Amino acid sequence: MREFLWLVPLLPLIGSVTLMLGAGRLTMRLAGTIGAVSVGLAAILAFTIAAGFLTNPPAGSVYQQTLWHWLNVGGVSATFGLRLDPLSLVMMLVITGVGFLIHLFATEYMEGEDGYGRFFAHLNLFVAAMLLLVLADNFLALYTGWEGVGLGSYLLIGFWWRDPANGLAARKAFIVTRIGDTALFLGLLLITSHLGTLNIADAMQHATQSWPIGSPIATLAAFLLLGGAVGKSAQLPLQTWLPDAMVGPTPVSALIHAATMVTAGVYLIARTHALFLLAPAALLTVGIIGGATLLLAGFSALAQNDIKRILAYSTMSQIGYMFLALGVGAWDAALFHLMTHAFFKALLFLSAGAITMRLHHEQDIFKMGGLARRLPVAFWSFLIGSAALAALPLVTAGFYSKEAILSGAWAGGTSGRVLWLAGVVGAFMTGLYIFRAVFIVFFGEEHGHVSGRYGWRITTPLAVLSVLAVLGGLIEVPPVFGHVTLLSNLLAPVLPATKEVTDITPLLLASLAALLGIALAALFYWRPTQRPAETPLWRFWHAAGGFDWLYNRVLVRPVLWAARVNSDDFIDSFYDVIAWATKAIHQQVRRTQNGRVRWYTAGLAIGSVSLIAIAVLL
Amino acid sequence: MTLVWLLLIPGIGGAVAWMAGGRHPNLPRRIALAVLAIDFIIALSLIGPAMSSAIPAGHAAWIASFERPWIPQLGISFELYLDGLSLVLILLTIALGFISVVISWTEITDRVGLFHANLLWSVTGVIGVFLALDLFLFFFFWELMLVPMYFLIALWGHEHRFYAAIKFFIFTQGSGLLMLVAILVLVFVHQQTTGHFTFDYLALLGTKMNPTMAFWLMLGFFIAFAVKLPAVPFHTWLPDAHTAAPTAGSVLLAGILLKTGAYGLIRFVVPLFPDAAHAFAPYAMTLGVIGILYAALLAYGQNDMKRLVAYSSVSHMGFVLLGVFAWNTLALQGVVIQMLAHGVSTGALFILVGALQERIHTRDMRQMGGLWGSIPHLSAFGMVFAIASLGLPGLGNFIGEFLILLGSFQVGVPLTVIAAIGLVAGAAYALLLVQRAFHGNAAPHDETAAKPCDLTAPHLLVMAGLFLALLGLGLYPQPVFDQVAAGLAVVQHDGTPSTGPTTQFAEATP
Amino acid sequence: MNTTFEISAVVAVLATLMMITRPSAVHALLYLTVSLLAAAMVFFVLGAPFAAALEVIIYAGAIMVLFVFIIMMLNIGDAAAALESTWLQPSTWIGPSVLALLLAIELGSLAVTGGLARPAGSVVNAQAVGLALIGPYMLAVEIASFLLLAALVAAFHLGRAVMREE
Amino acid sequence: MANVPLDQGLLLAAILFALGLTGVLVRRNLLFMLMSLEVMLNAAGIAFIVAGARWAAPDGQIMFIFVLTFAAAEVSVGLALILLIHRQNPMLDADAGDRLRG
Repeated sequence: MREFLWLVPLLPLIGSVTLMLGAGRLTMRLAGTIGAVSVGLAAILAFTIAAGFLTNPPAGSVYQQTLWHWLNVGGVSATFGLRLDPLSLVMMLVITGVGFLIHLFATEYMEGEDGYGRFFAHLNLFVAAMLLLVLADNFLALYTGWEGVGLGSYLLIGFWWRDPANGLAARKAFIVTRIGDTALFLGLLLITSHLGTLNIADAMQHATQSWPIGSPIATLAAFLLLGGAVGKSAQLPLQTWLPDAMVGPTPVSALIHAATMVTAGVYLIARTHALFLLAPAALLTVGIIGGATLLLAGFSALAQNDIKRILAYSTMSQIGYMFLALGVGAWDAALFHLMTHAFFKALLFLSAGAITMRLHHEQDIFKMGGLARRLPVAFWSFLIGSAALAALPLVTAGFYSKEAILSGAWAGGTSGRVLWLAGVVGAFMTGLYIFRAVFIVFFGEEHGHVSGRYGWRITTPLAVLSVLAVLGGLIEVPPVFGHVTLLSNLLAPVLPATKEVTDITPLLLASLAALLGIALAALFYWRPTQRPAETPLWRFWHAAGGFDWLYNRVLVRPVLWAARVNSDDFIDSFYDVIAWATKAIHQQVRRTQNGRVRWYTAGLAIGSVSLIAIAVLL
Repeated sequence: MTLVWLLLIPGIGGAVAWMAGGRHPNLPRRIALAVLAIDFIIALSLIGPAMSSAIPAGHAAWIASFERPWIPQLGISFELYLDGLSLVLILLTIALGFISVVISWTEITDRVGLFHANLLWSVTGVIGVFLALDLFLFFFFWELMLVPMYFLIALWGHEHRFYAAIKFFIFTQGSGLLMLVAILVLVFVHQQTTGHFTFDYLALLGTKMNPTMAFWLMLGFFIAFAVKLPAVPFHTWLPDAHTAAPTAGSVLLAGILLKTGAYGLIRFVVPLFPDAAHAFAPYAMTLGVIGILYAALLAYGQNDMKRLVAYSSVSHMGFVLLGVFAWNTLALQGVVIQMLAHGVSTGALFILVGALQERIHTRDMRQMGGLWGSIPHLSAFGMVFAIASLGLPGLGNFIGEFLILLGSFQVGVPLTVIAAIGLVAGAAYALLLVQRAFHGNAAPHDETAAKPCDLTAPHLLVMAGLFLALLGLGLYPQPVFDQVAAGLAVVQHDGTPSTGPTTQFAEATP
Repeated sequence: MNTTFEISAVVAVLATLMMITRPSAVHALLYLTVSLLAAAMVFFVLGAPFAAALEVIIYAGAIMVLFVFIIMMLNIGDAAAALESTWLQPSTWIGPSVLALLLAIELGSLAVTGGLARPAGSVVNAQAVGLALIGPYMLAVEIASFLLLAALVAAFHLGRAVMREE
Repeated sequence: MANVPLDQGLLLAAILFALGLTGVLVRRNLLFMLMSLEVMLNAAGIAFIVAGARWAAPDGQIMFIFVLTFAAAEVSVGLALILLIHRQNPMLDADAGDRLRG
C-alpha cells in the first residue's frame, strides 16, 4: 500500500480542484460529499499505510517516494518527493483522521451557508497542503506546503468575505505568519548555500558532520527556522494573529487554528531537531518562547469573554507547552502533546461550534449560561475536552501528554526547572480559565430559550473525539502508572530518546496545580457571575499584553503612513521638476517667437552684428 | 533563414492587418491571431539543443543564426542569433501577443486594423531585440518597438493617454540615446585598439579599454536597460503608461517590453563590460533591493488597481535586477523564470483589471468591493494571480524569487535579507488588492447599476491557460532551465571579470 | 574720376536716408530710384559698365515700375502717409539705428582693413561677362532661370487669387 | 577709372546695407520694408561689383546679375503677397500679421 502514499495528499487536492471547477454548479449535498469523502478516503488510505508501516516497517523506518525531479540548476537540486517516517506518519494520521472528523462536522455545521462548495474546496486544499508539509522530503516541498497551509488559513479566515473585519483578520494572519515564513525562507537559503542540499535528511546529516555544536552558523540557521515556527505556531513574538483568526467558521478554527496548521512549527522543529541540537542557544530559546507564550496566553485566556478567543488563547498556550517540550529536548512529549491536543482542542472547538450554531453565532460566554441541560451533547463533549485540556489527572489524554512534558522539563537542569515552574503555573491557569468558561456557559441562569438536536454528522465527530480525548493518552503512560511507551517506541528511529523520570514529585505537583485551578474556577464561577469589570489589569490581559498595540504603533502605522503620504511617488516629482523647468523656460523663450517679421529681422541683425564683432575683434 | 521569417511574419502581418481593417473589423483580429499562431509554431520548432558546428569557438550556445552584410562600409551587418535565452523570451512574447489579440476582441472597436498592426509591429520589434546581435541592428529594433507602443497608448488609451504616452516615449527614448552614444563610443574604442570598425557584438566582446571609459559606457547601457526594466529611480513612467494603456498595451508592456531591459542587462551590459559591471554590481543590486521595497510600498498606497499592479511589476523587476547582478547560474536561471512568471502573472492581472474596467467602468478600488458576489470567476482568477504574484510556492513566481535570492545569497547576504522583506511586502499589497476589489462590502453604486457580467469563455480560456503556465513553471521548470542553460553559460563565461574568479565579486558587496 | 565716385556715393547714401524716412510711398520710391541710379554711376566708375546698364534698366526701370503699379493699385494715399508718420516716432529709430550703425562700422572697418586698396584698373566689358556667364556659370544661370520661372508662377498664382476674390 | 579706392566702394556698400537694415527694422509698412530690402540687396550687389573690380574679373558682375535676378523674383512674389495681404490688412501693418507667434 505504501506506494500509494502520493495519493494521500492528492485525494484532498482532487477534491479541492473538483469543487473549485464545479463552483456554483454542484448541489450542497454533492459538494459536502466530495469534500468529506476525499479527506475520508485519504484518511482510510493513511490508516492502511500506517497499519502496513507498523506491522512491516521499511528499512530504517523510512519510506521515500520520489514523484518527479523538480529542479536541478546550478548545483541545487530538489525532487518533489515524499518521505514517510514515524514522525510524518503520526502527523499524517492526525491530519487525515481529525481532518476527516472535522469535515464531517462541517458538512452539517455549514449547511445553508453561501459558498458551501467553496468552503470545502478551501478546506480540502488546506488538508492537501498540510499533508504535503508533513510528508515532504525536502525543504522546498515543505515550504510549498507551509505556504499552502498559510493560503488555506487565509482563505478560510476570510471565508465570510462580506465583512471587512474578516478580511482584515485573514490578511493579518497571512502577513504575520509570512514574516515568520520569510525567516524560514532565509533559513532555507542559508542551509542550501552552506550544506548544498535541499533534502531535509541529507541536510541534517551534513549539518551534524560539518558544523560543530554551538557554531554560529548552525545557531543562525536554527534561529531562522525558529522564526518560521513561531510565526506558524502563533508563539511570541508573532502570536497576535491567532485570536483574530477566530472570525473564521468554527470548523476552520478547529482544524487549522487548533489541531493541525498551528502545530506545523512544532513539527518543523522536531523534523530539524538535529540542527537544533547543534544550536543549544536556539533550543533554549524555543523553550523560553514556549514558556513565555504559555503563561501570556494562559493569563490572556482568563480575560476573554468570547468563547472562541478563550480557546484560541488556550491553543497558543498549549503550543507553548509543545515548544517548551522541544526546548528541553522532550521530543516525544512534544509530539505526544501535539497529538492529544489535536484531539481535545478539535473537540473543544467543535463543541463550541455546536453551541454557537444554536445561538445564532453568539460567542459571548456571558450571554450563554445554563446550557448544560439544553444542549447535553455539546455540554458533555465540551466538558470532556475541557478536562483533557486542564489535564485532569489519570482520566484524560491531556494529563499524560502534559505530564510527559513537565517531567521532561523537570529533568532538564536549571533552565528546565524554571520552565517546569512556568509549566506548572500554566497548568493551574489552564484549569482556571477553561473551567471558568465551562461554568459560565453551562451553568448559571439561562438566557433565552435554546434548543435543537444535532444530526449524526455532528454527534459522530464529537463522540469519536471525546473517546480519543479520554483514551488517546494511553499510548504513552509514565512509569509510575504502568509504563506504556507505544509512541516513543514508534518515534525512536527519528527522534532522540528522552530521559525517563521516575521521580513522582513533579507529577504530583502539576496534578495538584491543575486541580487547584479547576477548584478555584468552581469557587468563583459556580454561581452566576457578572461580566468582569474593565480594570486596567483586565484590559491589559484582554489585549494579550498589548502586542497588537505595540506592533500597530511601531510597524503598521508607520508603513501605512509612508504608503499614504508617498502614494504619488516622490521620485516622480523629481522628473516633474525637470518637466516644470522645461515648461518655465519654454514660457520665457516663446515670447521671442512673437510672429513679427521685424522682430525676427532684428534678431538676425543682432546675431550678425555679434558674429561679425567676434570675427573682427578677436 | 527561419529567424528572418520569425521577424517578417508579424511585420508583414501587421501591414496586412492594417489594410484589412477597412473591410471588416474582425478581419485584422483573425489575421493577427493567425500570424501569431504561425510565428509561435515557427518558434516552437526551434526548441532544441544548440548547433554544434559553424559557430565561433566559445559560443556554442546558438541554436540558429542568420547573417548578411547590411552597410559594410560602417561595419554594420544584419546579424541575428538565437540561443535558449532568446528563444524562451520570444516564445513568451508571441504567446502574450496572441493573448493580447484575444482579450482586445471586445475592448478595441475603433481603428481595429491599425491597432492590430501596431500590436504586431511591437511584437516584431521585441523579437528583433531578442535576436539582433549587431549593436546597430539591436538599437534599430530597440527604437522600433517603442513607436507602435507609443501609438497603442496614445490612440487607444484611457484618460491622460497623451501625457502617459509622451512620458513613456521620452523616458525610453532619452535613455536609448545614452545607449546609442555608448554603442558608438564602444565601436570607436574598438576601432582604435584593433583598427577594425564593426558593430558586431561577438567582435566587440572583450574590447580592451581603460576602466573609467568602461565604467561610463557600461553606465550608458545600464541606464537604458534600467529605464526599460524599470529600476527605481527610473520607474516613474511605468505606472502612468500602464494606467493609460489599453489592456493589450499593458500586457505587452509588462509582459514583454520590460523583459527587453533584463535581456539587455544579461546579454550586453555584463558581457561587454565585465570588470565595470562587476565593480558596479553592489550598487545595482542595492538599486534592485530598493526597488523591491519601495515599489511595494507604493503599490500598497494606490487606489487605482492598475497602478497597484504596475508598481507590483516594478517590485518584481527589482528581483530581476538583483538577480542579474548577482551573476551566478542560480540567480540568472531565477531571473529567466521570474521574467516568464512575471510576464504571465502580471499580464493576467492586467487583463483582469481591463476586464473589470470594461464591466464597471472604474479602476478605483474605493468604488469596488464585494465583487466576488457578482462576478465570481473574475474575482477568483484575480485572487489566484494576486496570490501568484506574492510568490506562493508551486507557482512560477516563487521559483524565480527563490532562485534569485538563493543566487544573491552567495554574493551578498545583507542585501538578500533585506530583499526577502519584499516577500512580506508582496503579500501585503497583493492581499490588499483582493480585499479591496473582491471582498468586503459591495460598493454602494453597485446596487443601482446593472449587474456586471462575469468573464466570457475566451477570457476564461486565456486565464486558465495562463494559470496552467504558471503552475507548470512552478512545479516543473526544468525544461526551461535546460533550454536556457547553454546560452546562460556562454554569457556568464563572457561576463566573468578578467581580474579573477567570481569570488572577488562576493567580497566587493557592501 | 574719384570725384565722380564720391559724389555718386554721397548721393546714394543721402537718397537712401531720405527713402527710409519718407512717410509717403511715392516719395520714398523716387528717392530709392535716385539711390539706384547713383549706384549705377558707381558701377560705371568701378569699370563695370554692363552692370551699370542693368542696374538702370532692370532695377531702376522694371522693378521700380512694379512698385509704382502696386502703389497705384493699392491706392495708398494721404491717410496711409499720415499713419506712417505716427509710426515713425523718434523712439522707434534709436534701437535699429544703433544696430545699423554698429553693423556699418563693423563692415566698414572690415572693408578699410581688408587690403582691397589696390584696384586692378581695367574695365570688364559686357563681352567678358557674357562669356563667363554662359561658360563656367552655365548651371547657375539655369538655376536662376528656374527661380524666375518659379517667381513668375507664384506671382501669377497669387495675383489670380486676388483677381478671383474681386 | 583706375584710381577709385576700393575700400571706399565697400564702405559705401556697408553704409547702404546698414541703412537698408534700418529701414526694414523701423518701417511697419510692408511696402517700405520691401523697398528697404531692395536697398540691402543692392548694397550686396555693390559689394560684388567692387570685389570684381579688384581683380578685373567678370565674376563680380555675374554675381550682381544673380542678385538682380533674385531681387526681381523676390519683388514680384513679394508684391503679389502684398496685394493679398492688403485685402485683410489695408494699412499693410507688418506687426498685425503675428498669427504665427509661439
